[in-house]
Amino acid sequence: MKIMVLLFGACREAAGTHQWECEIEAPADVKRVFAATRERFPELDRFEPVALFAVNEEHARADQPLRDGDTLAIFPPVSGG
Amino acid sequence: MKIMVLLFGACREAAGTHQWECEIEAPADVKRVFAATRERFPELDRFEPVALFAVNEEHARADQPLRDGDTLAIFPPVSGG
Amino acid sequence: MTDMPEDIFEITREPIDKLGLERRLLTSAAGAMVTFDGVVRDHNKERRVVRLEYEAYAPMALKEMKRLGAEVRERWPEVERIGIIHRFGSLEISESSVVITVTSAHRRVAFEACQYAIDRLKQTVPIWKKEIFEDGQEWVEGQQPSDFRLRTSEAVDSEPG
Amino acid sequence: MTDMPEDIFEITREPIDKLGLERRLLTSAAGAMVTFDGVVRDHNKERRVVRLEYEAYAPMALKEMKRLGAEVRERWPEVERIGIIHRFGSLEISESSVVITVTSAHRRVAFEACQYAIDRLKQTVPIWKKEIFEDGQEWVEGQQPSDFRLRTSEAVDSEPG
Repeated sequence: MKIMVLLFGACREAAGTHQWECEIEAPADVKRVFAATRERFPELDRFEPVALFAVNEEHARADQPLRDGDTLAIFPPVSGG
Repeated sequence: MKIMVLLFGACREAAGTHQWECEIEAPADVKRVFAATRERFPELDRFEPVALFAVNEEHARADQPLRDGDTLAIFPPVSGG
Repeated sequence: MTDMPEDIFEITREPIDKLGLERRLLTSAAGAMVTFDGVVRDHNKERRVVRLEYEAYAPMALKEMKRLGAEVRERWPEVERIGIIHRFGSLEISESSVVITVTSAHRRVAFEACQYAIDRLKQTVPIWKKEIFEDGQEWVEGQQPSDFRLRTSEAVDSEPG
Repeated sequence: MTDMPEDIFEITREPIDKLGLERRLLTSAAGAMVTFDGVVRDHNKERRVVRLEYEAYAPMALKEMKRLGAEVRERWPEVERIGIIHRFGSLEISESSVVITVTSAHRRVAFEACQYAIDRLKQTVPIWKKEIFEDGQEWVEGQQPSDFRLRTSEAVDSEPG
């Protein structure tokens, strides 16, 4: 299955890209795709303890299952305002 | 001695005037001039329990002494804002 | 009572220039600006209000507004700027009667100081308002101040009427 | 998540039209309007800031702002209107990054709801800022959210790196 992965803020900057398409075998969840993303962009390893996630534009926990075609956003804690 | 008495808000409206000059024998304090003012404008009697005062543009208590030429303002609790 | 030269205290018959007030108060050290805008609403306790009439003891009101500004700065030294403009005269629905703006580096101080300022203004600044209804009018009753400086009625009460 | 049609939620690259926002939110039932304006300040922890760069996950940020508005209305049913505009892109000193306006009949609700909204926005709305100093740049570190909905790191921690 294919997951569109979006990166934001310091994660985007560290990876050097805003997005990539992750091919992964089902069943997958957020943390497996995050692991695959870190494998592809080892610069993201340092975000492992702090990263937050969103699936299809909704905040999500690391154990949330993913379906083919989902969009997973990976980002550091927000700092807007 | 002469005290300039100013009336505001519902006190002004009840008395039908914004100010009057009160002639009173020394020594005088706020409550004596207030009493003289109520004598002159009996419509002010109903404000006796609630009225507040200012002497020369500063909040004042009823027992504050007055000097010739002072300005005494008499008014209900404020309701600005 | 010393007022900081950059703070703004005004009492005016003209409509309040809120944006202008905010612009004049905004400094490069400010990270937060909180503004309270008191506007005339169309009802009070289920009764329809047509307009409000504000009466001020103008010179004393200005003094008290400056005193309030100094008091705010004493309580919150982190306040960057404070500005208070109160209007008087006849005000239509949705017109501003008072605008208070506080700036500071961080938002918490600006919120607290601004809320304190309007709470306090309603106790100490000599301004009165009358509600004009479709079928009558009525002075709004202010609260007896809790502040010792302003509490005078005990002394009066002890005198014969 | 239902957003009240009269509330305003926007995310924009353009300067925020604060006065316009306030005008659009002002209804005749409102007696109090409280506005928080977050502006870029020229320093952070003693270090001189030249400008800020805001990055947003725009469609999700808009959803979260609407959700926040609904949450505010649930907590404070007396809120008359709420509006939130967040800007992104490059912002100079004293420019507004976010403006939140709340109106209500009485001031207490407007103050509380406005302060809650900015506190919450800083936890839930996916926007990030980078400080540009004279001699470098640095992402501002956000707080780990206290909200269970957002807390995810435990689960990640339990996996081998």
